[in-house]
Amino acid sequence: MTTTKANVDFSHKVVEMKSITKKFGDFIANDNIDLTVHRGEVHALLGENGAGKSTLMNILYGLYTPTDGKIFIEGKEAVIDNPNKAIALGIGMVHQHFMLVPPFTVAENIILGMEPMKTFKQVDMDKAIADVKAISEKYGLYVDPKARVMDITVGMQQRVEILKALYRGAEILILDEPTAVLTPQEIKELIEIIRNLTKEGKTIILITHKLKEIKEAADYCTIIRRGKRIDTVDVSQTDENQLASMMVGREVTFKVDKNDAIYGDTVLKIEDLKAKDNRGLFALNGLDLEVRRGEILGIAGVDGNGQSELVEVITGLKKAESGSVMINGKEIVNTNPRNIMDSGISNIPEDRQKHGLVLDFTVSENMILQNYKKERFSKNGKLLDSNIRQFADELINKFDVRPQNNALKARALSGGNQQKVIIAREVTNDPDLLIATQPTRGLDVGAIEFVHKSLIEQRDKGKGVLLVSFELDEIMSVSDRIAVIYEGKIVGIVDAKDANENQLGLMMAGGGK
Amino acid sequence: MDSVMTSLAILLSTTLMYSTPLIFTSLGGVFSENSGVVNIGLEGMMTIGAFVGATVAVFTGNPWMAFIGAGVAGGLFALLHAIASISFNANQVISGIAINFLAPGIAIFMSKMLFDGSTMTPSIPLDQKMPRYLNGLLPSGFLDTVFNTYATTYLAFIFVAIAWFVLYKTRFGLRIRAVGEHPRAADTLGINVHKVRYICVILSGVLAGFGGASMSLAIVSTFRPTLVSGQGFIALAAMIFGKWKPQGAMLASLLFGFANGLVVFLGSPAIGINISEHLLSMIPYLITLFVLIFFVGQANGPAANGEIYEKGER
Amino acid sequence: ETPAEEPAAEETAAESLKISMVTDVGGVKDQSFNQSAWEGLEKAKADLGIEIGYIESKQDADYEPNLETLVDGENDLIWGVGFKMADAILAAAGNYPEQKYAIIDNDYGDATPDNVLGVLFKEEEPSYLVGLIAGKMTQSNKIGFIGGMDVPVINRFRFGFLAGVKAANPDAVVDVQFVNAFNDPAKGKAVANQMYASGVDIIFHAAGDSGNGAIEAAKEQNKWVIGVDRDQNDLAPDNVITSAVKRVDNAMFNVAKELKDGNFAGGTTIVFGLAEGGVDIAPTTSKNVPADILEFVEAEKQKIINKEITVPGTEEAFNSMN
Amino acid sequence: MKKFRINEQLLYTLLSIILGFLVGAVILSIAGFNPIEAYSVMIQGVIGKPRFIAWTIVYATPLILTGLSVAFAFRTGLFNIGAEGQYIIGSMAAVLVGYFFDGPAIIHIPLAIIAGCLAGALWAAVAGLLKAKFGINEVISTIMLNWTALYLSNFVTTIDGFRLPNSEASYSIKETASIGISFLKPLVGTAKVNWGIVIAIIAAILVYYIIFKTTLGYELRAVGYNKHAAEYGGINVNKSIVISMAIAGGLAGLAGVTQVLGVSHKITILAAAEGYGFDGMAVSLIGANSPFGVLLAGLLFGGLKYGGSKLQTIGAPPEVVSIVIGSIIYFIAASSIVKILINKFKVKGGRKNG
Ligand SMILES: Nc1ncnc2c1ncn2[C@@H]1O[C@H](COP(=O)(O)OP(=O)(O)OP(=O)(O)O)[C@@H](O)[C@H]1O
Ligand SMILES: Nc1ncnc2c1ncn2[C@@H]1O[C@H](COP(=O)(O)OP(=O)(O)OP(=O)(O)O)[C@@H](O)[C@H]1O
Ligand SMILES: [Mg+2]
Ligand SMILES: [Mg+2]
Repeated sequence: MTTTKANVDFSHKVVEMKSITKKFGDFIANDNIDLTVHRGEVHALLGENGAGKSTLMNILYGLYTPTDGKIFIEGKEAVIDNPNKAIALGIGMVHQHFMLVPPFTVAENIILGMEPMKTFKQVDMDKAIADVKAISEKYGLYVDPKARVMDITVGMQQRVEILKALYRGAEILILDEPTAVLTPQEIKELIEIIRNLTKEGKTIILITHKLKEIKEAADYCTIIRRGKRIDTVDVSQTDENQLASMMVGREVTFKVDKNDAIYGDTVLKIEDLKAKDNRGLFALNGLDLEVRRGEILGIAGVDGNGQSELVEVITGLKKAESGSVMINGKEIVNTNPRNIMDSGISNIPEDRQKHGLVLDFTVSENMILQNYKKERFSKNGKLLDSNIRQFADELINKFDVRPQNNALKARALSGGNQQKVIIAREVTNDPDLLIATQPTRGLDVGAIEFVHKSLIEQRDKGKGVLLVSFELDEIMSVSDRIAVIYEGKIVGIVDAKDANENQLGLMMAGGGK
Repeated sequence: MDSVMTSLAILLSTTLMYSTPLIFTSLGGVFSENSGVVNIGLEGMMTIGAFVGATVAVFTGNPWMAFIGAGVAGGLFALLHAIASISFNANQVISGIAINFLAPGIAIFMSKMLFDGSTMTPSIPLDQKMPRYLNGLLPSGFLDTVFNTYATTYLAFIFVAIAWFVLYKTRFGLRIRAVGEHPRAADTLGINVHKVRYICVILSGVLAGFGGASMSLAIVSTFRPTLVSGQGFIALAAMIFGKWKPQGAMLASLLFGFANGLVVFLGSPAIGINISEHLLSMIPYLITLFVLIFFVGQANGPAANGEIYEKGER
Repeated sequence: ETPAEEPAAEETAAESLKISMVTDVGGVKDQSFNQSAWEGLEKAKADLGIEIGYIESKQDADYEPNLETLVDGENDLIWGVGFKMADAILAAAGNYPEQKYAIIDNDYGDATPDNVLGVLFKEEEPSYLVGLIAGKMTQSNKIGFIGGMDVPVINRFRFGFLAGVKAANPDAVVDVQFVNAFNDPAKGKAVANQMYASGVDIIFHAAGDSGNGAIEAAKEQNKWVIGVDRDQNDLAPDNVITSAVKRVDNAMFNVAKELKDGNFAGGTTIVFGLAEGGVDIAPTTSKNVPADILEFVEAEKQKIINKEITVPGTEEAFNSMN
Repeated sequence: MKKFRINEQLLYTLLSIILGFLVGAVILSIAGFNPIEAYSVMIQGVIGKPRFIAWTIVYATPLILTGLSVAFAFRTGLFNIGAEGQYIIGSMAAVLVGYFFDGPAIIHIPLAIIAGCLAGALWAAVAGLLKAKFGINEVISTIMLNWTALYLSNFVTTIDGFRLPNSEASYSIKETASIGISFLKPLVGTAKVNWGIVIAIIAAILVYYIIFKTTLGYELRAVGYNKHAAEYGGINVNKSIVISMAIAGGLAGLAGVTQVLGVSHKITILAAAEGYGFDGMAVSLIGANSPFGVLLAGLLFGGLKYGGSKLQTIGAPPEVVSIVIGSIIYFIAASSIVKILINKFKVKGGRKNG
């Protein structure tokens, strides 16, 4: 699987970043970092959440100006103080958070800033579309130039991002966590694309938290911890454990430790559930599912097969067309979120900033989001401030939320700590059923370990856990049973111990059992 | 039949009269908000435009110079709004409200200084008002009643076409919309977000200034403190109503103008509806609400509308 | 210009009188009512050497504090310009029994305090005269009346006018429409346009600033219009054929003069009609109105002055006239 | 930590106020007036006598309440441009009850207050409902409702039996509905002091309490900040929007109530909005949307309005007041301008702390 460094031209240093330091106020995000990348190389950047990877790349792309240090491109010193300069130097970047204008078409997004023109400064859309078609064929990145970005899948959007860079003639391509939101299939395709690009002589800098991908795609890997460069290693000479311990500074276990499940009563029972998606098409087509106490049921599937709708219907955010959802034998379908929560369901939502938190609330206010009416937190409509703060402090301690300050706005926390707040709250609700959707997206290995432990803890307490994830590895290592969802139906359920990747992959693609 | 045509003609001409300032000003709103800057200050910018327009006309006797002066004045106050909300990260709503206190205050203050304590500018003679290019060219009757109107009305419609062209056909328009939807994306592609926003906000002030001048130089011939009274807010509403699009803003302005025409029409003794004129006066506002409920519904503006954009922040 | 609270003013107060006024929400130079009042005071300053001052109101709630500010400014007489100030003046008069007040357009009747002078105008009389002119000059026999709001003062203009038209030309019809605002010239213009389009050839407006829109319409369409309150011919010299003038300035000047002579008629209400020179038609009327009509109007005016004709000022009076 | 932030905010506000007055001074000097003289006339005119202070409070009362209305809506993520209309409707309802109802003051006053407050609340709830049900932006709907309220009030004023014959006004409320305070007369003379200010202070405390100390306030704020998360948390978003608008409207209605029961005692036919709602926006912004900030800002604004009219005694245009207020808001909006100025000052003073 490991790449062979076949395309690397060691005589040709494309990017040299020397002693880069970047301070945000008093905070040092990058501390004296060196980075050298050769032509045709895939160079991975690895580090915990907040280690400073994106910052370093934003500097290379001219979005941030370094506090100190020098950059050489093709051996020449370059002052890159805005993206235009980066683009002119052949640098392209695919950002961690997509930089696409949703209502614009694919072609419009790609040409934006470098538009082909007609008279009267008109945009020549015909030429734009032709140009896009041409480069998309050249690199095998097929897209529909006329489709609106908001209507296409995340994987497609990823391609649009890459095409954007290529359209600008990028020779050096920075990919910041490109796989965080992709399905396994899409990830495979992306790695293929990366290989093709290096064959064309392009240079890739790849940021990812997934060690497996580094092993598969990268030639070299630079590890950053707390803003400092720890080391640069030849990927073929290291294994995942070494990478991980360099990154966090301690040993990390990948194996999820858990005992066998002790199955209890059925806690969630779904029968013949039908629901429409936002476009009015049926996303759930008569889905049946059962979750028992004491198990983690993983839902495996490619994004867009009804996972979001399933969770939304269970939690009451979406109305079902028909069917039944029972919790502990009680029908809850099409009631309201409050009633459903009170019936014993907790939910770790997919989009933590949109659904999970009120970013402008303090940590303690967020900790009581569904429970503010409980006796402990309010009396006759009056909030009991000191109880609330005390509760928040308990959770902050127990779940190791950092910094330990209940009065801080949730906005001020890092992504990983935001996720901890949500988990702390949902788990402490002591639900009969805990739903977790993509609970580790974008988190580093340390944080992932924590999340997985929390889920298993719930299971061991005799709760049912419903885990929805697009990452097959996660599903396979954490779940007890795995249900595969395809086109709004469960197409098969297997015991995790008997599951293998190929079989699941086949089922996820609609193939037989 | 004849009286029906007359009524219709009058209704149309009143519609055009009322719509003109709204079209200009709501177009201003379209530019500003498509670039992501909320402009509650349109009312103030209109007021200063109306005042400067009338004043320049009094001193120069040249309506076009007056009109341009009004645009410049509106643009200057928009520049204030831009400086605060783009360069200094001000809350755009607050900055706009500040403009709504400043601009009318300065207009009236200056009027008193220039015109011997009067809050009203002297009346401009007919031949120094905005020209009516079709005056005398049309046979009297329907055509004359409807189309023998001020150049500003025609200009307003021309501006709608230009605005549509700029926003949806040109490079600049693409960039405006990109900046309003996702400024950071635009920034990463080397588009100068602040520059685009400055241009759009200033443009919005210029257009609002034109809107004000189209009142003080065409509909009437003086500035007075109550001249604008709320039109800027109506234009803001028209822009939202028109879903942030030039053609939508125009249609909403026309609807509003038409509803106002209807009030005049229904109030005429010839119609003989015996309803309190106070109730009649509610019509435009109620019609707007009903149209919103039954035909328009939810309207979402540009995604980044109202958000501060700081380079190098996330 | 007129320091109200300076001690210097106090010293000279013995010899020189001081009169100030509170405007209604229009502002002092509104090219209308308030301005006319102020011109009266300016004349008093020029001719009688009286100190003058004013304070503008921005909203109804300002009247009382503004009147009080003038009390603090040691005025010999304080004017309230406009009937909207009636309650405020009454209250102030009770609070400051030593202070003299006067009010334009209000009559407290028997309840008039001794320190208050009411001033009323017979708006219906000049309206009658301009109605005569309109009745004589119309060619289409369709005449328009545009009122600001359906309120008593405006109805005095309206029914006086209707009576005049009827007297001069029983065949003429008068379209009446209200703008429903005194400060909406755009609507005034729209209403006027509509009237002209429907065949009306002369419009009389009693609509304050909204009426300026009617004058604008007349200018554009080259039709006739009749002004109100002051001689509005300057706004459209070829189109404003006459105006129903309310000489607020004369009234204020007269009262100032009386005050100076020690004849302040507190506790009463003075009514200014044609006979008293408090109302009239505009001097510029002769520019656009033929001499024979002017003669006729002059004759009628004398009849009113001689009380041979009583002009109706309300709907009831108008209806009972037949 | 938190305390420091509040102080910082206060510092910026105070500096903005000073800068606003400086701008006014520049304008006055350009126009040929001595700004020191002008401002001393204003200040004298506001605090020179107990009666002046009383008038300032009378002016401030409705502004505090409309300010609270706007601030409350802001806090819950809504922009209430409609305080103007809610004020009008509140006034109208209070006068209707004040005139038509017969009974002892102890019943009459509360009844009139509740009527006005409720009417304002219902009027605003319409905008809330339109937003919740049809997604109609409250900015548009409240603008439309403002004008509708104005004409509705005018219409009601002209109804036979309510309109004072031969006038543009309604009948006055009965004495039993008046909230005037007479026992202060020896101190404040003729100023129309009334219990409105007490109502405003109670309202400010209540608003503070509701927003920060109750589950209702928690819900409303959650919806204001992030309606999606609120919905996830089981909060009924649509209901919250309606309640929020209704409370804001009730406060603006209350502003109308205090004005008619305490000062004007009647409603009149209005040619245009009188600006209580729009001034309320300014008050809310100067007061940083905090209930107690609004209280102080209302007093400042009331003082500026009342003192500003006295500028005319030296012939200076009172529009300076609008310019001063506009500048203050401008500097508050662009507080980073003020921050830069502070830092310059600090560097000069050699007290720079990193
Ligand atoms: N604009 C900014 N202002 C202040 N601090 C910032 C800014 N951008 C980043 N930081 C801080 O710098 C540190 C590094 O952030 P960066 O985004 O580079 O992390 P990262 O390594 O990309 O993390 P992740 O894996 O979560 O994407 C973090 O602590 C972050 O909070
Ligand atoms: N075009 C505009 N001009 C001025 N202010 C606006 C405009 N649009 C919105 N606002 C203000 O911004 C706030 C947010 O607007 P909006 O009501 O569209 O948000 P939302 O309800 O969160 O969005 P949506 O329901 O569309 O998802 C409003 O409450 C209002 O204060
Ligand atoms: Mg991150
Ligand atoms: Mg990152």
